[in-house]
Amino acid sequence: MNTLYLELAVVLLGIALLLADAFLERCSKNCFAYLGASGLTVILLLSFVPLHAPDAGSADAVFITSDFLSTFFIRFLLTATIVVLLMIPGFRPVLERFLPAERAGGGVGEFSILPIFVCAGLMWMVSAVDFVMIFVALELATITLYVLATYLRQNVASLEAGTKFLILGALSTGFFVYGITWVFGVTGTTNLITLPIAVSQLPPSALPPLLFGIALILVSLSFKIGAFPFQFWIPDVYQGAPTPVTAYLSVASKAAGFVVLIRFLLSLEIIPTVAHKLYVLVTLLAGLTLVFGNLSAIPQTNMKRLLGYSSIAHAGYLLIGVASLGSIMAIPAVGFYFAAYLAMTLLAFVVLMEVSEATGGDEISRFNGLSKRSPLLAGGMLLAMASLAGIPFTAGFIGKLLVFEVALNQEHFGLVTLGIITVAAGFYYYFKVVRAMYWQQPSEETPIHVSPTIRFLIALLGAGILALGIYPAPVLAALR
Amino acid sequence: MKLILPLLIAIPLAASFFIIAGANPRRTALWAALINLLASLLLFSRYDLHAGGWQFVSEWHVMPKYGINLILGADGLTLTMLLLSTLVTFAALRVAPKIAKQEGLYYVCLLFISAGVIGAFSSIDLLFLYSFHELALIPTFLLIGIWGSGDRQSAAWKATIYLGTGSFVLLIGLLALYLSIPANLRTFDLRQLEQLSLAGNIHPAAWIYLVLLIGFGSLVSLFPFHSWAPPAYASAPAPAAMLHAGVLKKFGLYGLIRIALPLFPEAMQQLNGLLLLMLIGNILYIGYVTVAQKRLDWTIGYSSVMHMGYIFLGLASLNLIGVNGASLLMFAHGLSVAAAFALCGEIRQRTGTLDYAELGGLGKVTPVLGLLFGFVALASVGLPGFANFAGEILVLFGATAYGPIMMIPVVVGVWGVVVSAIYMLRAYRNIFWGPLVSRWETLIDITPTARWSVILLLAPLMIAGFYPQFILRMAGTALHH
Amino acid sequence: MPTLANYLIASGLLFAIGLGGVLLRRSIIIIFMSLEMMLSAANLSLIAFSRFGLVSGQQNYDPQVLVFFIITVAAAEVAVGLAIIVSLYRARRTTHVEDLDHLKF
Amino acid sequence: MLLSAFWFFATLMIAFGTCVVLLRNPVSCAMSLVMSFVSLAALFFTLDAPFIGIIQVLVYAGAVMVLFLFIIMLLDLRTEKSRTLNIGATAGGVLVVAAFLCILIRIVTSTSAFSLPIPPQHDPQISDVRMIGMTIFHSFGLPFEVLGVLLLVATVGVVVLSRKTLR
Amino acid sequence: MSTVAWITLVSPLVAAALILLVTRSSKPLAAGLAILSSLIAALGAWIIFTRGVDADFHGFNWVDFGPSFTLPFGIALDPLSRTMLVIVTSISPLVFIFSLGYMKGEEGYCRYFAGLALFLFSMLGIVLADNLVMMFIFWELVGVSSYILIGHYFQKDSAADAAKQAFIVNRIGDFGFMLGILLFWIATSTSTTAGTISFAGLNASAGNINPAVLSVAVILIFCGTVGKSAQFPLHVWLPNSMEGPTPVSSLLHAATMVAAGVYLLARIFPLLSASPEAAEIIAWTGAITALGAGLLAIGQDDIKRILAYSTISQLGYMVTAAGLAVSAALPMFHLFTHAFFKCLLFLSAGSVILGMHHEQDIWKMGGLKNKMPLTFLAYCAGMLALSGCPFFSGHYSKDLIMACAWDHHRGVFWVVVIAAALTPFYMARQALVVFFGSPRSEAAKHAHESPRVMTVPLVLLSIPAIGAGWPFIEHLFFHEIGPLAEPEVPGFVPLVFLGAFVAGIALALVLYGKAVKDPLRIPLLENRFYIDTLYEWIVANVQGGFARLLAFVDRWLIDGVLVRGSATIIWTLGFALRFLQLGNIQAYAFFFGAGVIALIYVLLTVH
Repeated sequence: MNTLYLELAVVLLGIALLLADAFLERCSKNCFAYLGASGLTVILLLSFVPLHAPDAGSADAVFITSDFLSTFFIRFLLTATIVVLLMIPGFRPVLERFLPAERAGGGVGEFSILPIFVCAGLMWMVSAVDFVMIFVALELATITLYVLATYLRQNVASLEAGTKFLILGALSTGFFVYGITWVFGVTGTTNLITLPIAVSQLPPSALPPLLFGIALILVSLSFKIGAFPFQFWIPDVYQGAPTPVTAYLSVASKAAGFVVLIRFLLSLEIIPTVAHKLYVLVTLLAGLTLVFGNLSAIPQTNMKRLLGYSSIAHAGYLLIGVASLGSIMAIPAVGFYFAAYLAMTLLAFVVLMEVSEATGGDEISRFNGLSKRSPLLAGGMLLAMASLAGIPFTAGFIGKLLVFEVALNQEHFGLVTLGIITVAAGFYYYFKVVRAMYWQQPSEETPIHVSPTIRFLIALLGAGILALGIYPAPVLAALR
Repeated sequence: MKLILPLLIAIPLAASFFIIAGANPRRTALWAALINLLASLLLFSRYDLHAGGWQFVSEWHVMPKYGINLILGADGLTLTMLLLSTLVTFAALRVAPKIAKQEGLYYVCLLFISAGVIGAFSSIDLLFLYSFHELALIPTFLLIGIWGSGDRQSAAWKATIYLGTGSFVLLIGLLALYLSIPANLRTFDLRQLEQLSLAGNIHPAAWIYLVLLIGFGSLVSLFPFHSWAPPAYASAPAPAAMLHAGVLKKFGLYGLIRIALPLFPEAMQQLNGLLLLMLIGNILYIGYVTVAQKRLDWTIGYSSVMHMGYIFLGLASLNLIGVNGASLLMFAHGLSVAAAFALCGEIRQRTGTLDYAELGGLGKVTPVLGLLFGFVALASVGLPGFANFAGEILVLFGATAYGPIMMIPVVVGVWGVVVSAIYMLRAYRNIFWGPLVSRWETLIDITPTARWSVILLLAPLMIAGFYPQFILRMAGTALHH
Repeated sequence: MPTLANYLIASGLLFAIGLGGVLLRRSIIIIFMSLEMMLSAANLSLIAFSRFGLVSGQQNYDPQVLVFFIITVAAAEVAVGLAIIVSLYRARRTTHVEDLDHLKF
Repeated sequence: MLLSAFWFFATLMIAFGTCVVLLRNPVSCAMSLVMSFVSLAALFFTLDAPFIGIIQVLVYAGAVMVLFLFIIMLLDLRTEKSRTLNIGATAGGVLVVAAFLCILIRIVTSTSAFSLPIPPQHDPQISDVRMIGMTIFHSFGLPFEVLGVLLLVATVGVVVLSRKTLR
Repeated sequence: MSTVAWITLVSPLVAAALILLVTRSSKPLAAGLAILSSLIAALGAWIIFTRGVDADFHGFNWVDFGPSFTLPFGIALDPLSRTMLVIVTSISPLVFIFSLGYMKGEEGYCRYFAGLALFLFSMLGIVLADNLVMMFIFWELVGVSSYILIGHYFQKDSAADAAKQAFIVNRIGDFGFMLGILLFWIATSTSTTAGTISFAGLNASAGNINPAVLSVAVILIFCGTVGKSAQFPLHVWLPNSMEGPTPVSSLLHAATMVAAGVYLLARIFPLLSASPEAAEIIAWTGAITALGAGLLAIGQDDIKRILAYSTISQLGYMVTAAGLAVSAALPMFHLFTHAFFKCLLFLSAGSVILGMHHEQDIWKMGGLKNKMPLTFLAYCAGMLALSGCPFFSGHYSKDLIMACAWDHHRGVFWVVVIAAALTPFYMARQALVVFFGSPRSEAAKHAHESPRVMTVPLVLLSIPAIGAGWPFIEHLFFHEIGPLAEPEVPGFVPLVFLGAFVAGIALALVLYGKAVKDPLRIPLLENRFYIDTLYEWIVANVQGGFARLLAFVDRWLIDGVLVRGSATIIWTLGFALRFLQLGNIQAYAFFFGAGVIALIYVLLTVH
């Protein structure tokens, strides 16, 4: 099946739901989340029929490819979106607290529909091989995310997050466009497939402007994936944005950014002069990101912010994998790490959402004695934290294992050493949450009621973490 | 038969699942431990000594492309350690006191630790050897943090982060080892690794051995990577301390025997000097630090660190005598230190303090406790009749056989025996001898439950002490190179 | 005749000015304007490149289309951005960046 | 002739651009941005890209800037409160901009290929609006569709964000 | 024969185990078992002795790694072990029986008898061991059982400390012993064959060990003797061990524990005689001990401590005898005689103490000869034997040692002679003060003779105490062990010895004949040459200080600086880093721009 049909289906689903939201006044607003989720599930199932790129003759073939990378990440994005959509009904009380609209649940509809469009954008992005396509897809996703991040417009934090996201995002877009311009100007193409050929024919004198362009493109990609020093938006936006949006940001858009980065690096790999410089740069970024993300997570007291820093930290680990693209195992490693990252991060966010709803805050101290109030939530969080910290038999461990294997394989001993320190730091700040949940006494004993959907999500993601940790072979098989 | 090994791991996990599902924690846990004990005894008796080598092997493919598979199997050494694990687990669960808060979680944690060590000892695949050991990390964190005593929080933090980091270093070492194999032969399977190194196909660099040594060393509290152990043991609840000091700690040594000895012969030769320095630190330095301790739990904690020195001495002697002595000593020390912590817990329950200054003369009111503790103390000072003595003397002979370099370590080792006598007898004299302090006049003697679980630990210790061959001929099967 | 270098430097200046605006001005609206300036600067150099990089004198229209897209995207971005700014103003009665420092450290 | 046109409009563009950054009053900022964009459009004309020039004027100088002005009026933003300007921040900003420019100029000047004159252009009689249309609908169909979705979502977003809420 | 030997060895262990496990409640049963086992042992010993076969019964391999390394467990029967066996087993039953009376009504009755049985077992093990490691094992067991027995009254601080001290001091001796074993093992091992630790093998290979190594090894082994036989400088524990019940002291001092050291020397006699340097050192150690202990005995007032020091001094004689390297029989002969009279002395002292209701200060006694005649007579027999009165057993053995000393080593001879003069002096002092004169306390006035169960052993023991030295007995027990011919010495040597005896007695009569309180008080002696004080100081300050220092280092340097320090550094870094996160958009934009510059710069510059 032509891979484009998947994106098309997603968009159509979105539009249909929009219309329904506009015209079906009476139907409950939660149903959009469920409809969207189920629709996406169908599409996810569809994605398992063998996909192929648009046939070479057609104009689309220039923009879109279909390889194991795109296929894997399309499924990845669909899964992430489904989970986030299923989170939304649980988030509804917050929405209604901050959006007192004329009619009940006003805004809930759009809130559960817009992610579908983001998903479409990101899907296009992961299968795009032309900067024009990448640009428009990226903007589709980003602009929608601006809206979602600012969604709670009565809420100061959400507004501030949205504004910061908007301005810094626009800034990086500017650099992105300028970078594309220069690369085009020097090579005469914006296409990742023809790019290496064009570059290989360049005279050496044309190298500096090309590198200038590449640097600017890397800047905006680093912004997307949150690599130091372009990670500054992440903690603030994550803390301010509505929890499902934060979850979505940290998983989906980061993944898309990484895919583009990988495609870009791979396309330039055959030109040794450039490739070498790029890998040095990426190694540098990886080290800085690792250190910043892990170390500055240590003193955090706000759970959402902590997860923000941890997502920076994991970007660092992923960058280690990207820096080792020389090894054939690198892409499977990164891909698997993302699969693991999806499960554990989303699980953490689901639990966080429930807890902050029950206790009315995001601070770690709100988790005190959670094990007594709701063993399920505590267990879920424990599992997520264990996986994030990289304890064996959880997905996170296999992820780290593969990443460090390729790193050693490429002899990035510096990065590995940093890895040891940062992992130690990771134990500290992830176990801070465990301590809160199990050591501390709860402020109130009343048990927390957990809705069936959330129970389902926790079970699903927890099972995912364990399954990936104990029997990772299938996912790895999908990545070759 | 071959199904028993996976069962050994599965039973505790299943039990903890039932406990979470709401079964009576203590009873379920005890039954699981008992079944495990019997099963491991069965295996121990069924092992075919003449055939030797790995037996009861069973495999599941997990990541065949990476050469990572779950392979369970056992040889004599494994079975010895399994016996140790199940014995200590059962005893630990039995001495566990009545838990007020979250009893289920308490037993689940203990069962997880047990399952972890059993898995670690019985898996032939290095990655699973590592992974199973890590199962114990979070339970330890919770056990010390929730039910610990004294300065439990900082102790739990230190132990957890230290062990986590140490084992991560270890993981890096294992990966490096894995990558040092030619790409077409890569595997984590110990059996194949040994064959490869015998065939001379792999020559891992010495630095990998160093990384592994540091990784394993920090799990075994090899000087100077020991500072997590004493506080953790001092503040951990008795069962946790028993499992951790008695069994879990032996994992690092087990790993070194399994990996370093066969795969790094040259490296071990080259870096032996370093190892000797470290273990002298363990014996002499830690020995005297122990002498300065003023509380029983700290004394035992430090002493368990000190005795690791002898086991390392056995490893460093790189010959049959020494390594056999080391494995015997692993078994012996596991039992004796477990018993020590059990009694430590009993005393703490009764008096609420372990400070020498406050205790005294308990021998009058709690004679049986005193008698048992006397046995334990004498065992840990290496008295003939206990396996510890046999192990130590073998280690010393082995070290002597290694050559003149060993002169200093051997002298230190023999002197260490005197030092351990100094602190253990001091502990015994201060707690059980001397005039009875009036506030302890109403103490009740040790309960039959605890008594019999300590005896359960001491009996094999003395059997192996009177007839060490009973362990040696099993453990020896692992060490034919 | 003006050379490509002239155009590039001109656009570069514009881009730099835009960046300067982002870095120096405090009113979010004006920062936003500066961002638009940066985008246009990119457009200029893109067109310049395409005009100067002619292959056998054939005008290549791809860059122009790209510029067209960029402008469209920019417009959309402006629309959303201004909406955000408006709701920010509604809630906070300010459009100054210094006032947005609740989330930090 | 072309050269003088370039210099004239380029100077104009830069000058007004600078005004945007320097002037205090938002309205005048907006106005000078309009001027700067108009001169930019003129530069497009000098590059034989009339269509883009026109779009630039219509969309940017026209619609977008009107939107800006409209918002400025709506929020009736007075001149920026003259706060004590933060020396460090300003210096840093200037420094970054300067560094960026230096690098850029060094690259541009050091590359010989950039100093060539404009190559002649054949058969300009085909109107380039038509050509652009062809290009868009023949080869850039897919991005164009995506753009459509983008606009739709943007609309919805704006509606959602600025929807009236009960107090 | 081997079964007999094994039964002899194991029966006490069985008894101990049974007492410990089964009969903790019933006192008579416990005592009965212990005594029974000791009698069985005695019976076995005499059977073995009378059969007089030399044999080495291999029991089982305690550790077995094939030819490369085995630690066997076996029994060696030879003249030496047979004689020693007889001594040990004939004395212990008497002590056991005596304890029946002495311990009546004491608490820990069963524990006491279990300890005795274990003690006997370990001693028998030492005697019968056929290799060094096995001997070391039982050596340690002797140590621990003495620990249990000395610490019998563990509620008393003094007793507890004494037991601890005894164990640890012995351990210090064993430190050398163990090293000696290892050294012998490695010295005898060649590239082809593994080393040996069996006495037979070692004594055979005495010739082909490098002399230097040999003497070092022998000295190291001798450290064991120094510890067990309480030679200077490790003698301090023996007097303190008097804290244990008196029968224990008698067992300790007569036949068992302290004798073990001398027995060890006799065992390795061929090695010892093969290395003159070692022998020299040993001889001097013994001589000094003999003299010093003799002097100290004068300064003591505690009836048992006096005897303790006399024991030390006599052990000095034996060690000297060994060091003279004439024959293994020489030290054994004195050990033999000494065993009986010293046991007798202690038992009678015990009976005195019981009669005095556990009063041990001799200056509180006096005039007991009428009140406890039997005890008095027994005591006299023992005392005369000890002080070397002609026709008493002690005379013969000592005389022999003197002669050999003159023959081999004049220096040692004179030292020993002085010691020989001291012995009668302090013994007579004790006898006069305790039994003659007038009672010096209420207890002394109402003292009474002890019950049968105690006096009978006294009487029985006094017979060997007197006669054990007579030539035919000597011949019976010692001719097999080694040549014991009186060397040719000038006529005056025996006279010197006799003179020393007379002088001692006379001086004692003069000084203590009518003394009411001690006429000569010598602080140096009363404070035991301040050696104990010195040791206490060392333990408290040197070792303790060292330990405290290391503990401090561990706490603050290793844990504090290295571990916590690095953790703190990381934490602080994190704490500092997060302040980059200013929360201000323009700051972020600035970092962003800076990042852009840096990125471009890196990309353009790296090669």
